[in-house]
Amino acid sequence: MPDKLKLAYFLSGGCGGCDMAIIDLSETLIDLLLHLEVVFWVPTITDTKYKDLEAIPDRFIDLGLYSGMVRLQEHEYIAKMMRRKCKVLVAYGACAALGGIPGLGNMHTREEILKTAYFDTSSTDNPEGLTPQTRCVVSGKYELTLPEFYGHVRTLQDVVDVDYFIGGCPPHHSFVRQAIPVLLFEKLPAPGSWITSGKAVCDVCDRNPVKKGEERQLIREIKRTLEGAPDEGKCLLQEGYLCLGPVTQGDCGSLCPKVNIPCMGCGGPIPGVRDFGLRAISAIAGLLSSEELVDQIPSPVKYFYRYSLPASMLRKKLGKV
Amino acid sequence: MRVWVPNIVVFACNWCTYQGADLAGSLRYSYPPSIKIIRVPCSGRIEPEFIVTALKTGADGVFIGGCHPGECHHKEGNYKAVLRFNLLKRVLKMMGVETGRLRLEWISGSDGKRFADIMTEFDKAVQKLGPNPLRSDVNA
Amino acid sequence: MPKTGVYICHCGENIAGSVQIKELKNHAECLPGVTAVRDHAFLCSEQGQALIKQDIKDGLVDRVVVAACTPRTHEPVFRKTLADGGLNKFLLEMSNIRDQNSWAHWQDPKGATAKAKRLVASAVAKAVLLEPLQDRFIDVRGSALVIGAGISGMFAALDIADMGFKVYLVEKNPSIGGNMAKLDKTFPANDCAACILTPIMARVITHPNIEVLTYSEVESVDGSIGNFVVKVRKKQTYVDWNKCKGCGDCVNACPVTVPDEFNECLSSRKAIYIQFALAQPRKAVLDVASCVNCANRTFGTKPVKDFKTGGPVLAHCEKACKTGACDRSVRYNPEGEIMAINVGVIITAAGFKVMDKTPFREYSPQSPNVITSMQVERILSPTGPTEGEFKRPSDGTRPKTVAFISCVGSRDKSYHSYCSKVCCMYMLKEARQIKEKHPDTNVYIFFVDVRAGGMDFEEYYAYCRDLGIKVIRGRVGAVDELAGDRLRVRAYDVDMSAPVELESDLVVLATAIEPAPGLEDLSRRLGITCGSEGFLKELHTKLYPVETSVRGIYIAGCVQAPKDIPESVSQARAAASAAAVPLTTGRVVVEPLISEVDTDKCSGCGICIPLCPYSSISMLQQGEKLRARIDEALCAGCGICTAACPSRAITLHGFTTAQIEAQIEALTVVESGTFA
Amino acid sequence: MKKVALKKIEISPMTRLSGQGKITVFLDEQGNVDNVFFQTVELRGYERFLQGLPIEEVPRTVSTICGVCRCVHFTAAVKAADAVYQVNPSPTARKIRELVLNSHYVEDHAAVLYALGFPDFIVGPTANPAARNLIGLIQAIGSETGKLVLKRRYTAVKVIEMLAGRPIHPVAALPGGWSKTVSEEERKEILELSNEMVELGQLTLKLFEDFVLKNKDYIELITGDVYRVVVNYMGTVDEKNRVQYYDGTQRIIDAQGNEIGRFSGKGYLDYIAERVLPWSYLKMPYLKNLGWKGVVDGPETSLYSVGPLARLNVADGMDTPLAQEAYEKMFAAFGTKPVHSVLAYHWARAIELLNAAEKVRFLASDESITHPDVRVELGAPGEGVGIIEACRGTLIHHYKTDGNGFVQEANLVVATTHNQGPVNVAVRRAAEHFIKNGKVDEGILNGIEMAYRPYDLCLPCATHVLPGQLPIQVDVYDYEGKLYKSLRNH
Repeated sequence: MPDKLKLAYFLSGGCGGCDMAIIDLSETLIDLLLHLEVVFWVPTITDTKYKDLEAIPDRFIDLGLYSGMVRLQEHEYIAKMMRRKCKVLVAYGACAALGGIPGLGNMHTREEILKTAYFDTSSTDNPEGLTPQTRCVVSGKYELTLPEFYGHVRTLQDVVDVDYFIGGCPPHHSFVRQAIPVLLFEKLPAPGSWITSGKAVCDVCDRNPVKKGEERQLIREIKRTLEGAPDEGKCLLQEGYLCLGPVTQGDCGSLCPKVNIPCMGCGGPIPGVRDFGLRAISAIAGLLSSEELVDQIPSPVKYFYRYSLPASMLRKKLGKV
Repeated sequence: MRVWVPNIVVFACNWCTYQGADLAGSLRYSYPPSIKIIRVPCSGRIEPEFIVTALKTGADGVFIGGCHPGECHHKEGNYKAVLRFNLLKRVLKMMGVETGRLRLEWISGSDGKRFADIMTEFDKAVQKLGPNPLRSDVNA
Repeated sequence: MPKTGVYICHCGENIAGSVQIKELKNHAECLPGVTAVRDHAFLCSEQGQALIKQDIKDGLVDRVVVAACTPRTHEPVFRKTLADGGLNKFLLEMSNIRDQNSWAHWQDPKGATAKAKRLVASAVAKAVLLEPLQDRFIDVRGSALVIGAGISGMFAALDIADMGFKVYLVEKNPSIGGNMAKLDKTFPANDCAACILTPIMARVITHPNIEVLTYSEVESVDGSIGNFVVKVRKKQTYVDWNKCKGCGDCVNACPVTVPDEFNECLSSRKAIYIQFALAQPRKAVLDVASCVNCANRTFGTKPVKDFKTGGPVLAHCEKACKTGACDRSVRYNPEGEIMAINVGVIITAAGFKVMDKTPFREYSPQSPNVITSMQVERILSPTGPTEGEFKRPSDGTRPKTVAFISCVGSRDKSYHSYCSKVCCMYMLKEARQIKEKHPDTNVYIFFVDVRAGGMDFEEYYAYCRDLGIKVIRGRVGAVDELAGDRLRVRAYDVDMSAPVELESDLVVLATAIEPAPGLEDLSRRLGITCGSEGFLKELHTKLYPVETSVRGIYIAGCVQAPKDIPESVSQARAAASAAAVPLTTGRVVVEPLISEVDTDKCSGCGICIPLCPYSSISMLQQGEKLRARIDEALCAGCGICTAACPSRAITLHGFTTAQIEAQIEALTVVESGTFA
Repeated sequence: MKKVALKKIEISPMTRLSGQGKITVFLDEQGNVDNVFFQTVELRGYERFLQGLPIEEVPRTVSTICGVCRCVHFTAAVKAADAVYQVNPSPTARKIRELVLNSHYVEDHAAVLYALGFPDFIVGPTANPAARNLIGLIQAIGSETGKLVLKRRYTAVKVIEMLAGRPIHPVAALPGGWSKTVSEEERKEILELSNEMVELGQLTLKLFEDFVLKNKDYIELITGDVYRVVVNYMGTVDEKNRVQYYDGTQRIIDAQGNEIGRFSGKGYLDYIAERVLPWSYLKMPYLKNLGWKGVVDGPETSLYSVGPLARLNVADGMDTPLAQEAYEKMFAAFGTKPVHSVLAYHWARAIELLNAAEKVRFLASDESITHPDVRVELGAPGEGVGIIEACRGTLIHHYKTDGNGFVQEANLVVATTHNQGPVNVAVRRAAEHFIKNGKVDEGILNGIEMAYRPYDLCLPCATHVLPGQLPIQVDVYDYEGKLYKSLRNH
């Protein structure tokens, strides 16, 4: 191998789970580090300051992993900087690629969220009816500032060109183990691609009826996970549990169905699909055996867009400022 | 000052509604020119993406025309269509889309008059709602 | 970027009368990829088409948009134009600016013109993405399967066989002939059923191109038009038909008697039996369920020695049989044998069954003298239980009074809402036979109303009334048993608007015609749908009355709905000629506007399979994975699967997602045109 | 713009804590610290968008509040879901949940100590920042030891995936139960792995003793006043007042160690209130019955702190032998209880790591955990509170649902929020120590950061925000509010 390849990792609006997925590489992480120079890994691992980052020459970094969605100006700023500094920029994990679960915030206005956080919640003590201010003066002399709280979540692609996408909330470390070498040492797929097998969860799921030589049946009832217990080895979707396996990249190895929980779609859409939720609607609605079932699907937006609302065609709830 | 006229996309099944539209024309039943038809082989071909794309790119209303229940040329296509349409409508409603801009009707090849009437009425309904906010909203 | 030509038709004044052609042309010229824009008074005329051909020949255009009338009438015309011009005919897109524009917006030229621009733009957007497609052909095997050897099946088989194609004729009973073999005479000519049927049966049996498989049933059907693979189960006869000469000695020798279905259980047959006197093929069959295995001769066992004679101890049938056809030492497989046959087309003529009397409590079905019309047929038949003597079952005496009751189980929501169609006529026929033979008999027919539509039928009805057959209009409420095996019929006479009562020696119920038992299973095996009443459904009532939703499978006779013999025969021959088209051409065209799976993209989730209305999708091994595959002969191009595929692995040619979305954008993208 | 007659220093971001915060220091005219504010700069609003979700989907969704605390929001939420449906989990389900949570303690405490905490000691607080991180640490302890540590830590991750479906953001929980049963093979495997976990616990304590306790500078640092914050403490204990994580009652003690409160479930509302501050997105909790006294420590304070040290402070001991030993050793070393030294958090964390490992071994050796009864009949849905001890301290999830079990209201009070007050005090104390006469250079930054790092602030949790990156800046203003010196590094 030539001299060490340069890696940069930035966790912006992310929960840190994607960082932990790399930590979970465990010993292999240390081996990987032998071939890698970690230029920075902030904020979780390295003590890198802004100036170090800016000092880096453009396209100096071979691989940049951006995890977390874009919410603050700072996120956007870093995203753009990473774009400049990195030869290859990857939207790493559901949040960066699709907006992630926090993207569900796009269903609510800024005001709704503030009201809930600082007024409606039961243990809140707010005698003066305050909300945090971007600029305020405490006890007459201490002037303090806070960044603006933004209403909605964007994906990395909304602010910069992204070379590759990796799904998963977070990506399973075994997949990270495959993906990182691909990105570093192997021939890269066309820019804009997802790093994925390109196949759905069903492809790796043992519950898939087709694999047992059975014909898939229509869905005759809608069940919530707390209703009844799924038959061992039977397809959850067919049993009426809203499993998004058919619509979701299966690079996880179908972890959730293995423990009797329907796939929630964190892997992201199969390449070529523009809108995860709409694909799910088209695929699943057609399977329903009667019209009544349509209305029995609980909170469909939060089910079908649990991880991908900001990446959807509509991006956020409409009719709000 | 230009006046706004709605722009309505109609997905018409080749075997019924598309015929119905032809019939309306040949019998000279008039309806507003805001109505613009895209021919599909069956209402079961229509993807939710089509409807959202139309709304996003600027349609003020989207209409789906299929065969009457039990008369689908492809047996069940219209049934699949209504399942998808209803679920999509639930989702779009929650997403803040005015569902008055979306409509599905069964219009047979002999329903020339009915086609014209429904289109005239749908156009009125869409006019009431005004221009589709999605254009600005989403493209912003 | 393809070169698109836009051809605008004035259609005389029909389009030009409201659409500003000039304005439309200018607009079209600015559309992306458009290399030529022309207009013509009548584009479908020779000169009009010549314009298009010329541009193609000159290499000016390789995609064609025709802005004119509806594609539903003129697409074929212009496709041919392209083909003649030397361009793939599927590179055409029509823009319907007449039927759906100028005609509908006649009074609004401005609006019509603005809309025409959008419609043409949309057509161009799609045209750019059109792909050349090829019609595909499937070879059709020169052989046919006919299911059911009743009058319909036999005629269908004969016509196809006469055209020189191999026909497999499958019949579940030991003999061909079907229900018609049970009839005595047939309306309206009252000619004897046997006299016209037997020659037909003989022709079928002896026809070199017909392989008759009686006592057999269709087990499974795979494949599609051109090459259906059919598994037929030949049920076990326990008699070696190669040796059996149909002499009947075994039958006479057999000690076991059971009710004779052919005689509607009015008489009995033996455990080993020949179905009926005129059976073809005339062979014996053992009803093993009723067989008592005389002398412990269970099949596949060696006979014990007689301690006196030292000879083997045999069962009666074996003893009687001179040809050795009955040999109980043979170990027969009770499952019979499965025979696989390959055919290009299938005609289903599985026939019907008449309803049994038992459900009709109000008509005292327990009385032996309350019988069904099919039973009367047998009683009147010279080959029947009474050798044609008109006797009633209970005591064999000749009834003085007979009452017929119509619409038993037909036109009755609690059974069948449909009309069985033939009952009125056969009741008249049976009544007439009785009246003519025994004029002193009082014959009453209780009609809901008389339906005698059809050639010579009304005359037939009038004649019967003149004979003195009494017709009473009104539903029969009840039939009660009286002393001396007599029966009381209680009805309401609509014409006299009064209740009537009648004492009768025999009551005949015109029970409904029903789908043959097992028809539902058969339809599932064939993949065609049953109507709500359980009969097989034709593709289109008027236009395609003998075709079904499965290409290459046709229907004839009462399998589709109750019919009389003339209708059944004509439909059978219609089915035969429809089926003959693919057989004679030897191949069928497959429209390329169908769906196709990209197996590299398919994730094998199987969601498409239950969605396909034509069961055309199956999973196929691809390496170690299963991937979906669409049978192009079965696919009808509805696109339900395409819209559903979560992996976007399915493409519907001619209506691809990209093409439709391009149309949507062309119609909607906000530009000056939108704001008039 | 209103002028402020003070020098103002802003320090951000605070690296090596999972999340984002900002520290603003005000100097008086002598250039000494006048006041310090610890601010949290983003809000995300899970409490709002959880509304409308079926309660059984909440654990799988709310878990993503924090991927470092990969199991805790999940566990608290499912306990709340039990309460919503008025049921107790089946005994087997309870054991599985506890096993998963304790495995999480092992891997998380290890991650925090090795990635966030140890670098300060083992690499050294004054070392080059570039080396003061996990990678530097690995070089310090040697990549072999490093591998061993990571390998053993991973055993815990493996157990989480095995039982809970996903190794991060688990999924297998159901109201009143668990979606999967444990096979005998799995139990045996976990038992195997638990031995490695225990070894990891022992190794970690040893490293801590070798590198920290045997170094008298560090001992001073730990026991000295710089990092001393005197507040009340809260944590979960069992009936014998031993440290618990999954379930028990909340015990509160004052700065002298006297019990001043006990509660469970909805009772939290009687003891805790969250003060909204205009200068931080993070609310500041205090003990209701003592009343709001502002951001001050000392015997009078109504602030309290949670987390490893707090848990050990409120408890009378540990429920496993090896951990109990270490527990006694620690308090002997300080000679007082409660211990108020912030840096002792790391020590407590190491002890808990061992304790959790021992508990995994204990639970895995119980064969009844393979029993098939992992689901129970549910009651009518209503309101429910779930309280657990997250690695970083007490975590409270509170949900109200409609008749179909769809969330109508959600309230989340998390570890870092509880610690918000003490952290402000700790940071102020450190700043006062390091900044004298207007002398401010980058050297002070880590000194100040060391004041909050022990709390292992998890701001993702706290504001239910996603962490973000701000430029580090130390700006000093003159009396006119004009910038006269800038350490802003970009």
